[in-house]
Amino acid sequence: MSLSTQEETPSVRATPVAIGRKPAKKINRGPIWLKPRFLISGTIVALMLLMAAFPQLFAGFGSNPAANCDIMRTNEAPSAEHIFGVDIQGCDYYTNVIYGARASILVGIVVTAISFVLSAILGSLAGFFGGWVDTIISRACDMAFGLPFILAAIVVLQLFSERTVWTVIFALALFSWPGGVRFMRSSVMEVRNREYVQASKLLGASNTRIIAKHIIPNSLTPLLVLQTLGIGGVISAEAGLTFIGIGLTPPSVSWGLQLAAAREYISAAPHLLVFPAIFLTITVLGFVLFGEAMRDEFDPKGK
Amino acid sequence: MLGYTVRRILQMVPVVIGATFIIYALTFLMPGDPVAALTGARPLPESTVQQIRLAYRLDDPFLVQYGHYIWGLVQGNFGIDFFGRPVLGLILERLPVTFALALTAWVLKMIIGLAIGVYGGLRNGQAGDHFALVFTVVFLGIPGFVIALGAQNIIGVQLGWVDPAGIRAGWPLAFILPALVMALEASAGLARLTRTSLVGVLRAEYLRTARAKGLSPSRVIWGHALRNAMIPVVTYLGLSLAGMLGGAVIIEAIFNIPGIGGLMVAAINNKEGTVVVGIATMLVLVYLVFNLLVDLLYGIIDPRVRI
Amino acid sequence: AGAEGAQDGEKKLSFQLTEPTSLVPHEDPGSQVAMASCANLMEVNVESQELEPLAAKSVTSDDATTWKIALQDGWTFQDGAPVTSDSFAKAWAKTATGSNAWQGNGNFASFAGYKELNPTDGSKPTTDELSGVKVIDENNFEVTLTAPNADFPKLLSTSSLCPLPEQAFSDPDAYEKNPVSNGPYQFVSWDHNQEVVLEKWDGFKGDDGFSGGADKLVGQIYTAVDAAYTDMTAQNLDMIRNVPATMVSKAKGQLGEESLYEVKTGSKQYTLQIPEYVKGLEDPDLRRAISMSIDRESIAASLLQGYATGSDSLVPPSLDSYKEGSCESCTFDASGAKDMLKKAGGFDGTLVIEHNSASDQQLVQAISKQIQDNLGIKVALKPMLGTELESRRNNQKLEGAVFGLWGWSYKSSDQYLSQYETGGDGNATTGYSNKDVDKLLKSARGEQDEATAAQQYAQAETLIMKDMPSIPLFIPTDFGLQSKCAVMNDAQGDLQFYRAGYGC
Amino acid sequence: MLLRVRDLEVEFNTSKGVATAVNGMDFDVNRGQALGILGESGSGKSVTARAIMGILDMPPAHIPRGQILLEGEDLLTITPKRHRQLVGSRVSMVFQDALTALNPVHPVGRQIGELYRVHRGYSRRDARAAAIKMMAKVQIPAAASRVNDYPHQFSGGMRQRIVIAMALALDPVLLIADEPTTALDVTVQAQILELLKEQQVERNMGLILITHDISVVKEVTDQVAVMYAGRVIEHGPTADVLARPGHPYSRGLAASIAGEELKGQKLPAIPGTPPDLLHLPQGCSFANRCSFATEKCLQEIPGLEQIDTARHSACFHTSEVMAHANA
Amino acid sequence: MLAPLMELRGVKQHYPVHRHLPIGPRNFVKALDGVDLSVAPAQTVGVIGESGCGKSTLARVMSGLEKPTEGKVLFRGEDINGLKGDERREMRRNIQLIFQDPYSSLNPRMTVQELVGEPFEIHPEVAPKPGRKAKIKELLEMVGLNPDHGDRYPHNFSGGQQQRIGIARGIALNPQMLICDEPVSALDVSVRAQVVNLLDDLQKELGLSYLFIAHDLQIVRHISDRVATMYLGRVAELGGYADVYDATGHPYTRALLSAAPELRKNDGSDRERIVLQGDPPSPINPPAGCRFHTRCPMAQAICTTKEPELIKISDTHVSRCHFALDVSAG
Ligand SMILES: Nc1ncnc2c1ncn2[C@@H]1O[C@H](COP(=O)(O)OP(=O)(O)OP(=O)(O)O)[C@@H](O)[C@H]1O
Ligand SMILES: Nc1ncnc2c1ncn2[C@@H]1O[C@H](COP(=O)(O)OP(=O)(O)OP(=O)(O)O)[C@@H](O)[C@H]1O
Ligand SMILES: [Mg+2]
Ligand SMILES: [Mg+2]
Repeated sequence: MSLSTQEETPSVRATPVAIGRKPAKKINRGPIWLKPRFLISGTIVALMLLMAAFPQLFAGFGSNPAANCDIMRTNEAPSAEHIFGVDIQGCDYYTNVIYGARASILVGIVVTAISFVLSAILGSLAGFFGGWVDTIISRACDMAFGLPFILAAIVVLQLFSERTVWTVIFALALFSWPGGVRFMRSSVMEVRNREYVQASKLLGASNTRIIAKHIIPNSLTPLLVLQTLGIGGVISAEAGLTFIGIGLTPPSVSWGLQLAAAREYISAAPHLLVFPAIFLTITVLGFVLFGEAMRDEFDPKGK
Repeated sequence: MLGYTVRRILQMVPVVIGATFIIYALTFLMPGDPVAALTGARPLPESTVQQIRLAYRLDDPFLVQYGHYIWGLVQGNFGIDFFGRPVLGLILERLPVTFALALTAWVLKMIIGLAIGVYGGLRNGQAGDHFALVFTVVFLGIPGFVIALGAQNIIGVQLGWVDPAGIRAGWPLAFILPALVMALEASAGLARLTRTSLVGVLRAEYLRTARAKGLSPSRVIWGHALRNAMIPVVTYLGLSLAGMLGGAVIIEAIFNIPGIGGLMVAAINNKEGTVVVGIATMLVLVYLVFNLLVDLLYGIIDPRVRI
Repeated sequence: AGAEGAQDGEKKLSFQLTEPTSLVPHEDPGSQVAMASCANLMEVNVESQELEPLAAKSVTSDDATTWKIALQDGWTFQDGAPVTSDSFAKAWAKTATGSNAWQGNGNFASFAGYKELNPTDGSKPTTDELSGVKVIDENNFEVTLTAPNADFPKLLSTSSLCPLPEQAFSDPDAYEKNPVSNGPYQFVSWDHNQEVVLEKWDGFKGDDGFSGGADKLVGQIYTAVDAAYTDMTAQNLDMIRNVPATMVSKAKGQLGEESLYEVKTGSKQYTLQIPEYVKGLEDPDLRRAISMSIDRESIAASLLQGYATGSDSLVPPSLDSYKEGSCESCTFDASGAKDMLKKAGGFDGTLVIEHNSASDQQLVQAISKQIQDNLGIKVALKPMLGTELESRRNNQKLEGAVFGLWGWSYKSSDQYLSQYETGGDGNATTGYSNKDVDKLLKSARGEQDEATAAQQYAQAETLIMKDMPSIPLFIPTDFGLQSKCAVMNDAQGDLQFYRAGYGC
Repeated sequence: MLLRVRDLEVEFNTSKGVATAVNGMDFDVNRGQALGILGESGSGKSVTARAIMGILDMPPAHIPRGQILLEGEDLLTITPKRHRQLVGSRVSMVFQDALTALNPVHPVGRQIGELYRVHRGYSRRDARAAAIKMMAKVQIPAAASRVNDYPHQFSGGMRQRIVIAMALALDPVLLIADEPTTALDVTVQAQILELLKEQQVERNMGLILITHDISVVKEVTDQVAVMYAGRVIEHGPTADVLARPGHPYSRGLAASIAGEELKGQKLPAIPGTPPDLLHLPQGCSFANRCSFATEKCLQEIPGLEQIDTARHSACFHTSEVMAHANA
Repeated sequence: MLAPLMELRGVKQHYPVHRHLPIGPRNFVKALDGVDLSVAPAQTVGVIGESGCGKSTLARVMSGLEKPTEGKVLFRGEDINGLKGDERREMRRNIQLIFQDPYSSLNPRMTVQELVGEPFEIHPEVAPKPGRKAKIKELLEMVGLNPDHGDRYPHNFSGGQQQRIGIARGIALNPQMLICDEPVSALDVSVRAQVVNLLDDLQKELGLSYLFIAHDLQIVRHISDRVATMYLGRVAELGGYADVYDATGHPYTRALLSAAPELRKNDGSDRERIVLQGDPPSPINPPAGCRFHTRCPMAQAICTTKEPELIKISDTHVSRCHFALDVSAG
């Protein structure tokens, strides 16, 4: 065997290697916030959050959605004056739909936050300590898993006659944690056995320090990402519960309530269904996409 | 395997007791008087109320009531409702309907979700993948009842392809539409999971081996990738069937399907503790059994798992 | 189903039904199946719209306390067993026995001997017979009431007072599964949660006015009226009743004008009752102010789509005792209401309105909004489950006004006004007590002359109205929906499916 | 010439930019010859092997230029169908980690037999019989009874034997072994190397043995190519190259073996770390770790030049390096 | 011989095998099954053996991460598992462990500075807050890292550099005993030498003792004063490095050494290759008699029945083989 002749060997490159490359082939993915999916979903989420926090900014008829009503104009179709039409009570529907964002988003975010905190705490305890702590928490998870989410929420909601946003949050949060706990638990168990945790133990670090410095920071991000993905689902669940009449009750304003009320007017006043449905869908979509984008970015397992 | 099964069954006992306890406590705490529901607008005479309260131990302390309930349950007795009908009978009357619905939805979901997931996974990062994502997420985003109402009106009423409500047409005709709605809503998660799993498997070393053996792409995918990609999916699928049993409430209401969900809601509205707890117990049992079956199945499709 | 049925040459009608708890009328008296299958002693003849004897040859009394009942000769149950006095006496005794927990129980409260069957201390009754019912022979028996009640024949038309054949007592379980009665339709099958099938019984001896036109009736079971409506638009259902106003206008567009059946006799009324025991709302002027602040006409025209009228009396206009405008403060007058509020010394608490969360949300919201806007007082809604509302009513735990829809079981002023009689039916809710009213109502009830009775009822109403324990709101127009083949009929305001004619 | 690789370049699109994993790779293998490819982690050894087998994930990988000639056919330009005919039968590969290289859910017999079924159209039964024969050939005890076992039921050494059986099943002319013993214990490592060498001689195959273990190369191969940062920097007869390295990197590698004579002294180490493939330096990629480096090395990339009858080196200072070694 | 710094006496570590039901006999993985070993101050003891023979378990037990099921781990004559309070902290400071995989032994969310500073946060008495920055800097320089890179994260470093970070953490508290569980196995050949040299330097400078576990027999020979061979949870042979490598007294060690081509002289003439057949038996049910007899090329009848004692070959050299002296003699 002989190796190639001089001509065939790679020529000496006088130019820096990087320059000869065709830039077209370069897939520069850039920072995460520049990616289209992230950008779109982020904008939706930000807009909806703003709407939930300061509906006055968007609403057409001042700060009270129940002002400017005329019962005689009930269910009027959209017009220049009322761009989303008029609702059953004769109030401006646009204002109402804008105000509906608050309940939905509040429920979505608070329930997710509660379940996040619960999952983080219970999951860490179960994963870190194992033994009977783990057994108890795992069995509790089984219980909460075994009870169908919607049915359990219905039972809880029926404890309250007047159901405000907080009642709904309570009911949804009560059974929304087991998934997160399991996730956190396995992720903590994984981190717990990593060598850097043992290394820290060897240095004589206390359990508190190990949990706070090593376990939590390394297992929380995946959970956070998972939970972001869940916000959309919670918003949807609230609307569904309200729709079958066991979610929010008036005088709360929410998209679920609006949709529930609109059901009887599907053909007579379709705008009642269409507008909150669009808002709800876009919001859920926004949060789900946002969660997906986050997951793709931060969760190595999802890749 | 036997030891494993026995251990798992033993583990179920506290879960069932705990779950029924929670539900029992919740129904006990619910405001309102169960007897009131029985009587309608005109109140029953005090004496009759008294008789009923006595017959159903409504005045006993909570724990005593619960103890009686569990004791009955151990003997296979789910109790009777306020109209004297055995609760187990009521549940068994409805459970097959919900089961048919959930199973149909589950199968449809499996077809849709797996197809989209596999498609997306194979087109990882390309346009097709994004399309698959958008498709599933849109159905995830639109609340189920909106899809349900739309489908009912368009396919059921305007096109008249299937009955829009009720199950007179029997299985599968009467179940297809509601099941499809449920399936569309639920297929997003499955599609995502399948996609992720498949993408992971496609990167696995043994697929390189398969390709290095000169196998055709289709053989690589069908023969080597999919079975491995299905391993995590099976768990999810199994548990989601149990979940669908309880999650069909809204769909059942819209399509007038006399399933367990409707019974549960009615029972809750009437504060019929025995029925509510009976259903919850049943569903928890179904969930646990499915959970076990899935884990046993897991051991079959993944030879590495020893149980 | 209707259209298809016609092609087979079979006169079949389907109707909306909720899953019955039982097919035995005494256990589930509201069931349309029970009504179709049982021939009561008295029934409303839909042709004459009058209450006439059906299974009874005659029902008479001198003092309105002791009633003599003679049965038709030769009537039998659908299985051929004769209908005898015992068929009634035993059925009634069983229903009146509290420990059986049959829903029809309450209808026997006015019978002598009822107390013995329903001991309040929880002990077992010492007898199983209702002493107020005396069997004289096969075809004659006598009922004694604890107080005179001229409405007794009307009570006889309710399902709880149906007869039961011997089998119902000897083998109750079998009877539950396959009930046999004496009415125009007989039971064929019950596919749980799906449908109940009834068939016309050839042996029924009553007039056409007591029966219907269909050979076969199918009660299709729905959990919600929406689903039933959807099914109707898909031509799978012939009849729906208790149609909400919104659905009426929807149906008008989708199913056509001819699908609507308007019940001529208004038998229901929306009210806002203000229990006497609620603190802060005792002042009749305050109540009047509230009443005046509600623009009934606007709400009726808009929310209720015109399918209701404002109410100005404690009884609906279809009753003889009705006097137009007996409620003076039932007309909308925003400024008058304010003045009235001032007269009452203002109101600085919160007016709580409790209502059933399952229904009428929009209506209550509109009302509360008007009170709030027109009086400038705070109004809070308190929606809750039916069971909870019921127990709050019965246990006098209400915290404010209660919004409700009241209807009669048979056409009588007593059905509306006894709520205001001390210890009367429904009085737990209002807690209203007025000796003069009690006296008037008692005497009216015992009065067999209808005109006199009506007058006394009217007097009582005037007295009650002074204290405004209840704010009359609307008389809704009751609608049924019917397919091309169904020709609906009502009996004094009660829409009963089996009375429908077959029109194809 | 069995295999001739010319000017092969492989790039990866990564989130941070384009990484050049293989950068102008040239080498040849003849029948009956064992070529060792030596180089440190990340130098592009596996990528080269995968490029030959056509099992790179594209994307993110792509091959902007180069030729891979197997018995005269360019594997980069032939039809996929032809490629599949060659790969697995004419040229095959043994992977580093046998546990991950075997499909966990299929019995090993089936995985071996699949080759016969796909390439030779054997019936199920014949394929099984052939698989058992092959398993016996690589010294799996009681092969017939283990043919239905799953990969995880075998020990590491046996798994690697199975992978080898799979690679040898169709009598390839060229076998590429990518670090076949790195995951194994020393005792088992010896068994596997023995087996490979024996089979290579018996079948007169070409063998490419990829490793970063000099002693393995020494043991098994007759030619060696030393890679650094994506290119071959030295090439020649194994004993010769290791005894008298012509490139400072090979020299460093050869010296870093802790020979007995060094006991109590410092081990000769190569200072520094390999370059970032995303930002290869302008000149010689080894220059920043090289004690011979001059200004020229920082500016220009040295080509692979002939330094002896059968030896090539890519260094401007080869003669100095060799002189140093001799001293 | 000096008084040992650390000593293992009859150490056993048995892990229970998971069972589904609490019935029937319990099984144990006998990862360590009676190990005696001592390490003198400033001495390096190398440990070699096949995968699964219990080397890592030994490291964990010795470092105090795990409490042995039986036997004692003595540090300066005291059982480390009996220590409490300050004594325990003191022991913790003095015994450190370096892991095989440099990356996974560093918390990816901490900067190098934080990582190297963590020991001081736990033991502030070693480096009080004021001077800590300088101390960290000094440590980084000592292990050959650029102190200016202190704010970088582990993934910004190469494997060799990561292992240096690990070593910096290990020596931060001035320990007396450093246990290295395959510290160079994951590193490239060219980097291996760097790390080995570093460890060597540190020993000279700080007077550390090492327990050095590795697969690379050459490196073990290079760095060790004494070498132990382990087989199935037991020490098979123990002696000075030259004893073990050149006057091997156990057939297993012989097989190990012969399997490593790098130990042979270039002409390949000095050692005949012994290829061991089969795999090591399960540590749950080790074979009766001599544990190695199932694979031993020299096994005799006695080996299947009688477990050999540690046989003294020379003052510094013992072997657990009935024929140790014969083997050693060649
Ligand atoms: N899929 C990929 N995406 C991006 N870069 C890759 C990919 N596969 C390999 N590389 C890069 O290509 C370079 C060469 O990798 P390769 O696997 O050939 O190294 P190697 O020499 O085999 O190393 P080792 O001895 O560790 O196996 C590495 O720097 C690696 O980061
Ligand atoms: N926590 C544990 N529980 C159960 N068994 C264990 C545990 N840790 C180790 N083992 C078992 O103990 C035996 C020895 O393991 P150990 O990790 O000490 O081996 P090793 O010699 O370090 O191997 P390697 O060279 O592969 O690192 C193995 O069979 C292992 O499976
Ligand atoms: Mg490699
Ligand atoms: Mg180890």
